[in-house]
Amino acid sequence: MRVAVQSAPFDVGTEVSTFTAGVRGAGAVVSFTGLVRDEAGTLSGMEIEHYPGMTEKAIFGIVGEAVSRWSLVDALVIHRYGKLGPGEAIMMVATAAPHRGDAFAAAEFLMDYLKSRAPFWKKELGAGGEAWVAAKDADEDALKRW
Amino acid sequence: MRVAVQSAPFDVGTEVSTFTAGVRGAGAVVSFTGLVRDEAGTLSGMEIEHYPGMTEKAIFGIVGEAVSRWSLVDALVIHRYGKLGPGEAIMMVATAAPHRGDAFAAAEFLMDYLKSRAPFWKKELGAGGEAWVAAKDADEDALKRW
Amino acid sequence: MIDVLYFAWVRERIGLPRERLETGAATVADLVDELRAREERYAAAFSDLTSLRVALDQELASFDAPLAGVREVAFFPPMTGG
Amino acid sequence: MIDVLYFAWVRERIGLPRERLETGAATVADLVDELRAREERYAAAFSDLTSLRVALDQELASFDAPLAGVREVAFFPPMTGG
Repeated sequence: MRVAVQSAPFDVGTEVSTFTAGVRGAGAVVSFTGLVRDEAGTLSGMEIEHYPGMTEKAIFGIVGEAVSRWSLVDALVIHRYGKLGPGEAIMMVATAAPHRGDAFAAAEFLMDYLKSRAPFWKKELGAGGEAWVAAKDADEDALKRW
Repeated sequence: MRVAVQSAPFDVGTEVSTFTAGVRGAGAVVSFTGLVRDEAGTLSGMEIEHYPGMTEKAIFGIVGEAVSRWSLVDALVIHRYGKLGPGEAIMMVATAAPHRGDAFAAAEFLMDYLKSRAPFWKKELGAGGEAWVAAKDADEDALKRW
Repeated sequence: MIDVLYFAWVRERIGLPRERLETGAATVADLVDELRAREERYAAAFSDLTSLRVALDQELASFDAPLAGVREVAFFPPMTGG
Repeated sequence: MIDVLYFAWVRERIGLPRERLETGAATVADLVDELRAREERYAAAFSDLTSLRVALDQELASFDAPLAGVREVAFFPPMTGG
């Protein structure tokens, strides 16, 4: 299991490649990557604030919960903070399991919890100024299915 | 949209990287990779037979269905045939969408349909001989949720 | 004339991947009956239709589908891709 | 003495990321009342508690949680990670 909270960019392909190469006994690997959407050129970037210390703790807790619920061979979470440009990867999760059902469910679970329970706050930077991204009721509701 | 049915190995990291770099307007990229499980060293490999012509047609049909059901920016399917060693990637799908729900749902849908509706047949090669992999009822049942 | 294709263990049991046949069969089921009557290996391959699938011109079909106008019939076990 | 941290628009509204306070507050809600009474910018930041979350020693908590033994309190809007 690996959790990285970093300001440095990461290469999604390299991470997926390294993760996949390391999972002995897995039949299924799922990855999710969250990107800064390029809203028809209106967004000049994003700034992500986080709560050092609590962030790592919260993510380890979420990953531990996933490992206890599903039959996982491995799991990976990388999440950036600081300034990001349009199209850049904000974060990724990867899960490896003997069968696809577990890999998919664990990846979706991790994403739903990272959205609403890991202490990150996104601010959109645009031509018209900057604005904190509001939490969506749908994201909070997504937690209820687990 | 890209569909590749090939005997040549492919590099998961490179494919995810290229796919992710090309998806303008997406906020979410999901990838799934199916690997030859290394069953505690008992499996010497796998041989995959397919139905040339129908395979491509079936996969394009499945991808078309996914595109009509979810808001996708792009989708990719790569599936190998022929002989594969333990740990090798059998196939992958990738989906890109503005939001994560669509990317996850479309990737799971593609996987469920590829499992039971694309004309591939797996044979496990082991120390004790070879055996065709039997279709699972669970895989047929998985289609009912869509 | 119709092309008949066999895949996976159906191919192995019958002993060939494809053949060209002259048939007057009206439906897939009629064609299966003709094949079963030919030789023991066909009877063995087609002994349990619930474990078989059929495609007509590369589209999945049912065993009661008509063969009129069809150029290619394929028989195979349930698919195991992914 | 307790460390109080602010994040995102709470930090911006109050104008500082953290401060060290002497407080006799028994619960988070009591501490919020103390802060609101200090200055207008605090009153503004804490005007609607339903739009705020609180963590005690880096664990999410509720506003009626006791502060006994707590070293670090953090106030922030609902999280928007992922």
